[in-house]
Amino acid sequence: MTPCCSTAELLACFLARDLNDGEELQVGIALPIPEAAVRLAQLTHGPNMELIFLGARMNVHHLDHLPMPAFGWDSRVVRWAESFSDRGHRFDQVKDWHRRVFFVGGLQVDPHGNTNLIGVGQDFRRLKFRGPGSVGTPTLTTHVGRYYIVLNTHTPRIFVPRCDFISTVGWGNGGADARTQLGLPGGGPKYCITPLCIMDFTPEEKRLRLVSLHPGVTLAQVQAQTGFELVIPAQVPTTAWPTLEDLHVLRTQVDVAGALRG
Amino acid sequence: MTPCCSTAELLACFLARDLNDGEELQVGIALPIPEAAVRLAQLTHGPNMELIFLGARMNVHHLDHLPMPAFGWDSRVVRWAESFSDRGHRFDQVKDWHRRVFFVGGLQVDPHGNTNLIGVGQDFRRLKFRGPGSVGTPTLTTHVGRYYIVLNTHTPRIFVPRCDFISTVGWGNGGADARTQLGLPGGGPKYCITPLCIMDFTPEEKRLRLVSLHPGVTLAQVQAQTGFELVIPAQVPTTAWPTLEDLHVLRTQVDVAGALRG
Amino acid sequence: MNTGVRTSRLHTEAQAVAMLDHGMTIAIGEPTPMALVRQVIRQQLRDLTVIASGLSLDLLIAGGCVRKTISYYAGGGFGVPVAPCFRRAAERGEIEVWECEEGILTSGLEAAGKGLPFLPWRGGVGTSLPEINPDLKLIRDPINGETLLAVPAIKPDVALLHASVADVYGNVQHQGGPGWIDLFLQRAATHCIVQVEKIVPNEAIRAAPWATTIGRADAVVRLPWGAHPWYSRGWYVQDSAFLADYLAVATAAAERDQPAGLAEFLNRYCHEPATHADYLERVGLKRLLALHEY
Amino acid sequence: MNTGVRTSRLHTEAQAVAMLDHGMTIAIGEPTPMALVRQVIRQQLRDLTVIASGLSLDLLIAGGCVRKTISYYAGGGFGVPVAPCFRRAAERGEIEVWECEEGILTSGLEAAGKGLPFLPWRGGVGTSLPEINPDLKLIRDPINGETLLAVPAIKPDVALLHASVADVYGNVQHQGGPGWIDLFLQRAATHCIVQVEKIVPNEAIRAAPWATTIGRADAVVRLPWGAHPWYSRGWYVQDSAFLADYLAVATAAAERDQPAGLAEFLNRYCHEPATHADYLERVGLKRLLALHEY
Repeated sequence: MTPCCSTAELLACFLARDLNDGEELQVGIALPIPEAAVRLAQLTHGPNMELIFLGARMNVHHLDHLPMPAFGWDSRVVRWAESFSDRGHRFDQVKDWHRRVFFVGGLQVDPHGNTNLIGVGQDFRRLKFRGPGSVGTPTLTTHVGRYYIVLNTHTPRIFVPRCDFISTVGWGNGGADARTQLGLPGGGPKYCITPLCIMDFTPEEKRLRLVSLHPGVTLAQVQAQTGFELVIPAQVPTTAWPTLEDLHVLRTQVDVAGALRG
Repeated sequence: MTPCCSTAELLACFLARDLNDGEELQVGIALPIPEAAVRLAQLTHGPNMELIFLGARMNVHHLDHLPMPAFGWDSRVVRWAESFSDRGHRFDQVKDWHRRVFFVGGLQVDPHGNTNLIGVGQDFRRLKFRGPGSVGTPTLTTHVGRYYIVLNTHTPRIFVPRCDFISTVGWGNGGADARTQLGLPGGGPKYCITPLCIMDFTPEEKRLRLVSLHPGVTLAQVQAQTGFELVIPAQVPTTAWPTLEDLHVLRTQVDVAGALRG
Repeated sequence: MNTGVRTSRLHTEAQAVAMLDHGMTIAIGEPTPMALVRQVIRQQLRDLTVIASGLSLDLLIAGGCVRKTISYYAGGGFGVPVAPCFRRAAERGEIEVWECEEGILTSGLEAAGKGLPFLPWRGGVGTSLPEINPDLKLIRDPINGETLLAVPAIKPDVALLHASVADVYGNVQHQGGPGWIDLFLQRAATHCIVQVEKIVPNEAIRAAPWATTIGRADAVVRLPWGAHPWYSRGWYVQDSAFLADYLAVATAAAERDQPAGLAEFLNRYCHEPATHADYLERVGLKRLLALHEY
Repeated sequence: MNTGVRTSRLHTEAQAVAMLDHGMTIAIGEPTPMALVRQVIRQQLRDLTVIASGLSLDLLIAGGCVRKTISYYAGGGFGVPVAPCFRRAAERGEIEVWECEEGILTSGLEAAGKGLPFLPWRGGVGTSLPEINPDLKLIRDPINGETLLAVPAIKPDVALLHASVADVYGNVQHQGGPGWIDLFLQRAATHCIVQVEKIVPNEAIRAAPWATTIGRADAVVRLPWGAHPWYSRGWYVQDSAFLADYLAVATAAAERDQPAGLAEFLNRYCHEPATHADYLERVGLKRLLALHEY
């Protein structure tokens, strides 16, 4: 059976269907899957969603095609916005971020969903790999209602028992009260998605747990590519294909150039 | 001898001549003498002065008449400005206020130039006279390079040995290091001007000291109207009349309606 | 493929103020949203904590709505140094006064917006403010050991604001700049209601997104001349004669125990008009047109 | 009666950057004031502490100007996850990295602007940031006892910014909104130098005072296309091919020990052109015109 779409498209459609009308969806740079997902979500079921790119907040639900240059940093994004938060006040209303959704990548992810954008190595002054830095992810993930960990690869170098450095607190040392213990008001990471599978967190321990395998991926493959023991439920379904309708909107109104198909 | 001008005009011209080119001059509401003074100063010797009224910062040196409605609160003031600081950031650059000059009134003034806008009485919950409140004077006088205490009357009820409440710290309990002890970076009050006289502060103790008596006012009169002992220097001159030139500019370009003459 | 309809946030003044309840903390912006203030009085809300100044504060106290004020300035204007009803109520202990000043107030509001329990501030160190307001704590800063005030977060339940224009989705633009405290209030408050002179199309907002001052008001209310008797920048100037009339009756009530004039004023302008349009009819169109700013 | 002449703050790029000195803390805004950055490299300033990101940071490191970075993001763009020269210098310990993130950075800048030794911030609690940056102290707040970071004031000596227009007196207006960090930098810095696409008459500023984003820059420099190869909002888009060229030579130098291309790039675009106009001639007018934003 020929796959009906690419894995990136599959994930974009999965994310889009997990987003709710009325939410604020903030996407940083270099995250094409979430960027497509939020546009798709607004077009299919989000007339009250607000998309936030580079500080520009927009609602372009009424347009047949989103007038944004796709999947990259473009200063023109503010022209299609309704407001531009960057009047020197980007962080002065974080108390309202409980209705905001965010997406993070990472150089490393640990079993409790803590992530690392700082670097790899034991000595901070002589890193083996110097990462780009945390951007605004510590502040955003502290406050947003929920966030998604989105990774472009799934390897044991990324999924490690312990991050060398933590730039984003997921569930800390584990436990449903891990974040309240730290005084972090946001809801924490909900899903971790990779080219192989979708994962969430167990309700009590807040350990990374397999939710579904993408079509063609085996459990053994995921386990071999994960540097710690994943929680595996009794039933592991295959990640559902997108609806033809979602895929149609994705390809004809969001990712017209086919960046996610490549 | 007929006086050449009113006391209010005398004081406006005195203040104007104490202001230096390049300074930022912020005047709050209900202070007509400083309001006239800063306009006069800019016209006579302040091409680089910046006038700040109600958050609007202007330099109208190049205009023959200042296009501001005189001596009151008027929302149109922003229209003649060059910038409007009230974008939600009025206090986010106080570190640069060392080049700013400010003016305060008061219900009470003590021998060290501390002033009170809160109220008169011993019990804060049952004040004999409830004042208007501090506005922004505590913050402004903490940081500005210097300020002037400007009073419309000179009586023992205003000049008291001890303020019932302090809303603005002048020289605290006295001494040249009183402000640095408190960690207040601004330069403190320079002059206190009233309808009777001009006063400053002694360099060591920072006690209120007579500088000059307005024409026709006697030393005994000032002492009788002051509720504590003023420092009286050996020589007390008469406050100098304004120059004819300053008075001409004041009357023909600043206070055309004659508000200060009444 | 457009599914669903974007929700309008346009409400009448009665619908908007119905979000409020007795005992809430209500913040009033500048320029003053007087039509919403009158609606609060009309709905006879009680025991409010109010962040306000000048006429709006005084009128709310006169209307019997206020238990506590977060107070930095209560001048009366026009040669009246202190707002009369505020002064009387404060002197008699009928209202609680949480004494502060502008920098302390904005620090507390910023703390709320930032989800922080406090922010430090220097203005006020050495004054009586921490003595008469024990919520302001003197602290030593953890870096240099300097003495500062710790200002606790100030969290209004609702901010009532006035602006020039908005679209029906809550995108607000202040022409000529927002008032000095409006954006602090909006960021700190749980909810935000904005009255505007004019509702504009969404396209007009998107023509200048960088001019949007509030991106998502919970409710917008179309109330032309809604700031009367105060000004609305770029639209009309203040009605000084009307303000002087209020001050005369308020001073008579507060200082000379002659409450009839003030009661008549409140009836005529707050209680009897069923809507803002009814209020405007009482003021009179010719009077309103004469206030045009140009 | 006009006495004296108001002082112009208009300077050439060389005059403006002459205000800088070795060892200073320099903050670079976004959109990026690349012409001023190139001037810093041309003047061979050394041992700078820089607050910057992306290309401007990488180029300053490549130019040998940097001792320390106050760093929240150093992505390379175009599929290069980390700016190459930053990455190499950091991994080798050739530069000191004061690790932070956007909310911590803005808190430190706000503290400086407010004349405070610190501001508290929550983002970063629970992360490694306070371990790898001991200047960030964990504190218990004096109101509720919550754990927060105390961020010390970050005080740049000079902020270098790019904007659309200014008058000669230092009144700056950003068309299409200022960059996210520019106003934080301006308020925190001791001095502020702004390069602009166009100098406009003072009358044009006074036609819309509420649009003024910086009221008193210490110096303004007229540098059309001054953000090249980055964008200038409303004027031109980024020159992606040029950026890719830089990344190719920087990556070769940093990761494959092939420094010739980068040295040639620095000579061609930073050291050899005596002025910004000379730089623009090297880039070529046709190339610049093709970047027009519309």
